[in-house]
Amino acid sequence: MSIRVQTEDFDLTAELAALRSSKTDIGAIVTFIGMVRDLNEGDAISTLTLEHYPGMTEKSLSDIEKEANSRWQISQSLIIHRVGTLKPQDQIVLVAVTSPHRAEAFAACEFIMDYLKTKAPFWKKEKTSQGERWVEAKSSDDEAQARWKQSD
Amino acid sequence: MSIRVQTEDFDLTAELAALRSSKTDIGAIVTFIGMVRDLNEGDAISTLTLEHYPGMTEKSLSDIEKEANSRWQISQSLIIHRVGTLKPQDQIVLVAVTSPHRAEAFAACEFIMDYLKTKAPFWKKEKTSQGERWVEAKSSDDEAQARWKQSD
Amino acid sequence: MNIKILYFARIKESVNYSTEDILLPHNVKTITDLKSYLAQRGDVWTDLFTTQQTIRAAINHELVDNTAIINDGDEVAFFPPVTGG
Amino acid sequence: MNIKILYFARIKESVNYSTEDILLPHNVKTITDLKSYLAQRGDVWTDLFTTQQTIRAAINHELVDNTAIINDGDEVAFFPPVTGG
Repeated sequence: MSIRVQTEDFDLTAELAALRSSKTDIGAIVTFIGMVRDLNEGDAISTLTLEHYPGMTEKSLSDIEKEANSRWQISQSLIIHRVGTLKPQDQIVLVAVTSPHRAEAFAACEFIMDYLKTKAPFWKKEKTSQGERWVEAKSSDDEAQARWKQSD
Repeated sequence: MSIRVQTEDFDLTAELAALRSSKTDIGAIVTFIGMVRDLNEGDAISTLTLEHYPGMTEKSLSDIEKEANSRWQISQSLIIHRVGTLKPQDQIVLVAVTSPHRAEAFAACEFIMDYLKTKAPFWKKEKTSQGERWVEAKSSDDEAQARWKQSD
Repeated sequence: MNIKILYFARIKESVNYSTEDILLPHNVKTITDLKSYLAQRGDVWTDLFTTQQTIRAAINHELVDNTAIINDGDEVAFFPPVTGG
Repeated sequence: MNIKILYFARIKESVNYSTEDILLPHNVKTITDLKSYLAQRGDVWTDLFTTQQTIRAAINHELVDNTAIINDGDEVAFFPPVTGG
């Protein structure tokens, strides 16, 4: 389990090579990459700036990884989230999960993204021709996260 | 939509760069990589050889991509499947799906893999210290595919 | 009618053929008929095409079931359940 | 008791503070109490901490609800709903 919060971009091939290097029981790798879209609510985006809460971010991502690890058979997982100022089509986030079984890798990767979207303390501010504005949270993200709730 | 059946390995970063180059409305990329496992049914694998049915393979993968495209909002998709003789931890298959929305990218990518596993004409033969043997189809793969059936 | 038959994987190894062009008698109209016809060749053919062993069939690159009709010039394929991915 | 308060994103810009160390009166025990206490500062503070605006709170890097108890030395944070990923 590994977590990084960084301003630098990441290279998927290199990250996956590192993730796989120590394991030989991997049958499946599922990865998610989130990118800056060129449009939001009809306006062209020139830049997107990500702020976060150092300390809580790492704790929150680590808690999400641990929860995924307790629910599914995961060999390795990696979360990289960028902060700072990005342009359209820049990579924002990488979640990679390896597992002996593909269904577990898919579920764990999607779970991590749905929780990250609603629990991890990141905030986006976008610059458009209309000026700067904070991105609003989406209720669809809350609904996506709520799907995973377990009844005790 | 793009399909390749090849003996050569593939590089994920390069494939995704090509996939993304023509589109600017992408918010999410989900990728699946399947790899040769080092063990199957308790025996160490020395090589895995993939046979396929040229012509039907391409048609079958193309039909699966089209079906995924009709069910979800996909910007681009790519399927690469290797054939020939591979070693443990070699990459076998890549499925990459880009979409404006992450839930659609996850669903389409997993759908393509579940259908590929049960519909596309590939067969695996593995070499172990016990000799060569054809890999048996798994009922869990049929069940994974059956989940996606739509009631009319 | 004339058709082409292809065999793959375990079945190809059993029959020791990968492909054949064959002239079918008039009473062979479906995949079931073709399996019975091939089973008459005896030995491994009988084992393969009359037992409960699962054999998948395709006509012209499309998966079909046993009731599918075969037409002149078709490419028919027999193979075990697929194991790619 | 003494605590540290951090503000993020839209809230940080509104109050024009990113962090403050503060000595709380004895009657401020929960997040709800702290919000009421901060609202007394007037202007933008009143707007932020008394309206229906959604504000998330964390204590020591853990998301909490309004009933959570604050202890001496805690790091409390206020921020809008998160929008990462």
